[in-house]
Amino acid sequence: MTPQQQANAAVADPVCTLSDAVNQAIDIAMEEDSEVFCLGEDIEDPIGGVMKGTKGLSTKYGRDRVRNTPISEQAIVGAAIGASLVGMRPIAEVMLMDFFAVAMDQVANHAAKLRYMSGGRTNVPITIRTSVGGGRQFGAQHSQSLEGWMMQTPGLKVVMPSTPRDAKGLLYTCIFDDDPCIHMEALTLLFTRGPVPAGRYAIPLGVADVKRSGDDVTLVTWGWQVPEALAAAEQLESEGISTEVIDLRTLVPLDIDAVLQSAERTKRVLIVHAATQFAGPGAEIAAVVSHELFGELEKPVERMGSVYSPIPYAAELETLHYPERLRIAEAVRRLA
Amino acid sequence: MTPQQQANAAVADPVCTLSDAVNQAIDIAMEEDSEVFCLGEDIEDPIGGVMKGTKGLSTKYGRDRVRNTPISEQAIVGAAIGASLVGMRPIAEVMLMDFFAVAMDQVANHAAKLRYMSGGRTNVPITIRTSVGGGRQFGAQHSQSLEGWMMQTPGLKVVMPSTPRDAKGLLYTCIFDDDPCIHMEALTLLFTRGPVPAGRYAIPLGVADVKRSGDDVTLVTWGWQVPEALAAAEQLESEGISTEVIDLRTLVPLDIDAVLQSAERTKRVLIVHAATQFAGPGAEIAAVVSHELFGELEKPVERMGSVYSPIPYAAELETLHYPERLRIAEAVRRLA
Amino acid sequence: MTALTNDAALRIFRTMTTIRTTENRIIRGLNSGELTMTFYTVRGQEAIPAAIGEHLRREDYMVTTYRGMHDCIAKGVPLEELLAEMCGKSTGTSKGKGGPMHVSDPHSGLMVTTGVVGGGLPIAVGLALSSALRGDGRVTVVNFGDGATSIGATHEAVNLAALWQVPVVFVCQNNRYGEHTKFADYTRSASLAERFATYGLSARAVDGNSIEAMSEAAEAAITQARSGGGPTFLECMTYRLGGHSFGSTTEYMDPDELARAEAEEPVARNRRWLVAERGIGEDVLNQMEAEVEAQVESALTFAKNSDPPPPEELHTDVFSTMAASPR
Amino acid sequence: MTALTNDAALRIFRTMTTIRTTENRIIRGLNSGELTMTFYTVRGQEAIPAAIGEHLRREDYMVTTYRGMHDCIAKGVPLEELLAEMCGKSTGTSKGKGGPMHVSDPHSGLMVTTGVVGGGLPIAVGLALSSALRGDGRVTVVNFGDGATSIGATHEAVNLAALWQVPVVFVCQNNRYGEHTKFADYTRSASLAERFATYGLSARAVDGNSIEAMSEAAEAAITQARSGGGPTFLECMTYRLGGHSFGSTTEYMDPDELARAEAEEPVARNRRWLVAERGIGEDVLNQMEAEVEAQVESALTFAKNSDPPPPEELHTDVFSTMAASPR
Ligand SMILES: Cc1ncc(C[n+]2csc(CCOP(=O)(O)OP(=O)(O)O)c2C)c(N)n1
Ligand SMILES: Cc1ncc(C[n+]2csc(CCOP(=O)(O)OP(=O)(O)O)c2C)c(N)n1
Ligand SMILES: [Mg+2]
Ligand SMILES: [Mg+2]
Repeated sequence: MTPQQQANAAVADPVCTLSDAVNQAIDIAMEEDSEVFCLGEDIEDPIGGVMKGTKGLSTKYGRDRVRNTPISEQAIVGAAIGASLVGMRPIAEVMLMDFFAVAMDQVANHAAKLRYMSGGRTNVPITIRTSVGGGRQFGAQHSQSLEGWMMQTPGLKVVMPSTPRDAKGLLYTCIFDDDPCIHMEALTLLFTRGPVPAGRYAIPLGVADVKRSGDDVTLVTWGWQVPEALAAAEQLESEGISTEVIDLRTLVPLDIDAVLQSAERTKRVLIVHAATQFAGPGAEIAAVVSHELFGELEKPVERMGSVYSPIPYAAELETLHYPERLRIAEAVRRLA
Repeated sequence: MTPQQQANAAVADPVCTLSDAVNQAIDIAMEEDSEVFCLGEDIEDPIGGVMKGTKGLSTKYGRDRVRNTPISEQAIVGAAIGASLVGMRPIAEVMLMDFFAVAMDQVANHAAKLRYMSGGRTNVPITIRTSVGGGRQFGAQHSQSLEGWMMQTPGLKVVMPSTPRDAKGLLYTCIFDDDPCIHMEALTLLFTRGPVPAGRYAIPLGVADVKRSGDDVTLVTWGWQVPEALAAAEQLESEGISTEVIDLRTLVPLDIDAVLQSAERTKRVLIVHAATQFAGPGAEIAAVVSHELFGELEKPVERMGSVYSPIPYAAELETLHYPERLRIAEAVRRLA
Repeated sequence: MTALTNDAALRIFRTMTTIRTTENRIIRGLNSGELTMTFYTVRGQEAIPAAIGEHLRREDYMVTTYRGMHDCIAKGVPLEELLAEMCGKSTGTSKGKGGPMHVSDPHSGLMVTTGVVGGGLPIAVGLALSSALRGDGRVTVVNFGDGATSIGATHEAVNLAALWQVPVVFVCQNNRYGEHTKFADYTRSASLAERFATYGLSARAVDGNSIEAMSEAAEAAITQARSGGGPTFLECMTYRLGGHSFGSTTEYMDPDELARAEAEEPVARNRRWLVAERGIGEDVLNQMEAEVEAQVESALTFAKNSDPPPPEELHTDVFSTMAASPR
Repeated sequence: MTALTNDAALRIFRTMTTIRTTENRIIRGLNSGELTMTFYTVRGQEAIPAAIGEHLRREDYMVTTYRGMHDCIAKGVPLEELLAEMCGKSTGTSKGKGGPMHVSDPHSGLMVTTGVVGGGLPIAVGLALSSALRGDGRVTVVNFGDGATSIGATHEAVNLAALWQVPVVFVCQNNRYGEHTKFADYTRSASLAERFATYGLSARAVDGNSIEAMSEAAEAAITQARSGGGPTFLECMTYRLGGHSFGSTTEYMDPDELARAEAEEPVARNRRWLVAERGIGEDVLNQMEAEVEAQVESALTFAKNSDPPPPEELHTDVFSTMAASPR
């Protein structure tokens, strides 16, 4: 769907949470293709996943196709890889993205590389769903946004929706994509509601979405920073600053063209993300924009990622750790 | 030592391999402080480490202080962390950097965070030594340069020497540093020889070294790309292009001031590294240089990292995968 | 092995009472909205660390998990600092920067609390290794759940500890669940003690809800470790008397089994035992309980009245000497 | 269980001969400078995959490691393509992009070769799971070394396979060494079969150098898996008759033990057995050996004469449809 179509559809679409939207995408995919199955910790009913992504699905499709695992992330991801090598379409759940650290060998050394290492004789059509903490006082080991590790690992597709609608369409695409996809679901967004078209639809990977049009400054972001950016833009509008908010939606493939087109117009770019700013995803975007629009920008490209530190627990510090609407607005003002 | 002192010293210094230099640093540290010990796979004599980093040391200091482990990277790094929490100074060896993927939980969720998570009550003065493949036809799982993962993990210091002299001084500093240090030892450099001062000396972390002075282009690099860059610079000199080669030596702390100072002069910057270019370490450097020297550069900052793909085995492809002297020289020519 | 004296049994029971009272008080605060934090119940598991604590020295090391409030209390982390940390206050063990899942207090030997399942075991082996190398006679105890036995780190650590014969005690608090999954639904192993015995270390199952049994097992394991006899794996049989964390459901738990476990819950059960088998007077227990109640209340007041960490704290403790920025 | 026929024994021995001949030819090429590659000896371990291969079907799956040339040959990876891959040629199984450590050939069921110790086991459980879900009756065999039992992934995978009862056979090729470290120097476990039995799956140790014993054990495990009887852990006792990889030393190996193992090396030993116990004529064996010799030479010639991959191949096979660049 184009943004316009989406906007039109939104009026009529039923409203649900991002978690429900995820659930719908899985449900539709499982209904459509008996080779789709889910595995992960506590994903069976009655829990249906600690974030409810698979709620009801083990009851509907049976415990063969929605199966609990031991606490064994290496085995979870590895088993998904194995089944996918012969054409199945496993959806693995890693409860929180921080626990990718336990499974990085399967993710980076196997899932990402097996197509290349086999000269294309095999491929790994898995989807790994994972919750991304942050903003909930979960502390240093349950709040990390690790898309940067994934981006630096050639062979992985990296997806992070910011709305229920995007989540459903992107996850559906991931499930039937022939490459390993990491689907990051932000905890702060999982239970926010939004319009979601009924039935089956797919949103292509690698296509950014302009969540708000504007002329003065281009604000590039994704995931749970999108609502923060939109809130900042809203505030700035009243001050006469027009901000374009681009939601990248997928980090790999990266829709840099969308960013460049907007930046050519506004000549001012701010990149905002929850991942660590230093050596983070924004650095790539800033480097490319600075390179491609050399001599054409009014101001240097600005970045606002999270502070260079582990994530603090106390709410008073955590608020300062991640970008948030007030500081985002200030940064835009400095640019405009 | 300043570069000048180093240059002076070089005349008289005995020559040895980078692996020998590593060995000397460990030997001196163990001699000096009984709380320094080593653990890792096959590090005891008669092997003394598959790259000989600990050769002779189990014989000299006993198998208590230079101890073999099972093939258990999580346990190796974890055990090092534990002993370091109470003030010991463990040197853990992870045979190849690719295997960090197996131990990332201990590295990123524990070593990097325990100081912060404990509000400074504990710290993790470990050194993890690891070999970095590349350029040796070791294939996709034995050739990765993963400093980018480390840089994106707040709390880790990241070191990659390019000469025997630097290796000895930097590793010595790592061992006695109060934070977790990753010491990356490039396979292609391990058995190249260079002058190494006898006895004890330390090179501070976070201080780049100008390996060759020049006026036209600033070439920023580290690790096994340094000799490639120097070879390119040598060739370019004969063509009348003067290249300054900055060896960062440590990625965290990052001596961005050294880069900026040189770039202010040359107004042309090329960053070269063996890690993947996309979202790689060079992106951070490019983003900062573009930001800080906005409007002052003659040309956009250029990056040359490895190709976005797993690492191919065939020599014919591997040569094209990583930057090398000829393509580096071409890139400098385009900039100059 | 020394027989368990009444004094020792009472000390253990007092620790259990402190743990239970603290938990009850926190739950009350969470229910009323007075407090907000992630809280992992330790109800039903009090006897395990209480008995272990009795046989540890202050300088011994302990490692635990998110579900570790009982372990922290038993190891002697000051209640004020513990509660302040759980509330995210600057007076907490980590100045409020760690939170309930990351309590560290080297002063009392509580070295690490980790939120990653299995993450603590390799670290504990390293702590024990330091004691072996230094010959300092300390013992390391590492606590973890039954579910943690499925993860790789656990196996690597146990194998390494057995190989090196370092003074560590692996305390598996088998509360029969990993989050929402029952033991039999994540492994076909009949017994964890049996499984881990095959690594070549002492391993046994013990009634983790009995002061007497736990104390005996803990003393044996700790004494063995301290005297150079090598590590032990203790499978401490217990039961998680509530949902995984505060606010989570229990619908997946067998209600009959839960009711039976509740009827045999360790605080009441061991209180009955102290009275019936050890001849401890009700008055003694009542007075102790009142003292504990007051202590807990005062500690919580301290925590509540403390300030949150100041903004500067965001950037400190990343590295030893540098500012937080890596450049 | 069917008795091992002479025909079957001869087929197994022919596979062993192919493996040995290929290795000898490679070593000759490496020594003379005719070839360059990283090479992990399989000398001494030939009987294990040869016997297993006899009981597998083409459509069954196999996973192996860097030390997996014997497994690849036994599973039926065409020798030409295998050698071409090891030489980095475009005619190789991976067009020369994988190399000796990353041979994949789904046509013959050789699904993954990994260079990460333990990395293959979880993947094998997933392959077996696909068969359980699809009911396709296939069996997955995963090969790994004794040293790999120390790493976390191995334990996670075995536990999961036992829990799910998927049709997988874990083939631990216990050649007594992990790189330069002896079995007893990395674990106190007395027996790996014993250790892994505690996960609730069939587990046994077998003489991996005997065609007869290996064939019996392989058939039992594969039949059990195929008929829904669940996974098996086979500890195949063997001996690595050389250094870890081509060019590495053996100074840390006990020379007497090595000499004894060499005297009982499986190709000569099983050849003697075929002649003495099975009445196979020397002429039959000699002719077979000559045939194999010719085959190997011709496959190597094919590999040597093939072209390296063209530069475009650098960028293909990263993703399904996109160019290599992520943007
Ligand atoms: C590596 C990892 N995977 C998953 C989780 C999420 N998680 C938190 S607690 C828990 C259950 C642990 O069960 P058990 O080890 O029995 O400990 P208990 O909670 O019962 O004390 C899980 C799966 C985690 N913290 N770490
Ligand atoms: C995770 C990991 N750690 C270390 C290595 C380096 N390494 C390669 S082979 C090997 C020894 C493996 O021993 P074993 O499992 O017995 O297999 P074998 O080589 O004897 O067949 C080691 C340590 C590796 N490849 N992967
Ligand atoms: Mg439990
Ligand atoms: Mg071996």
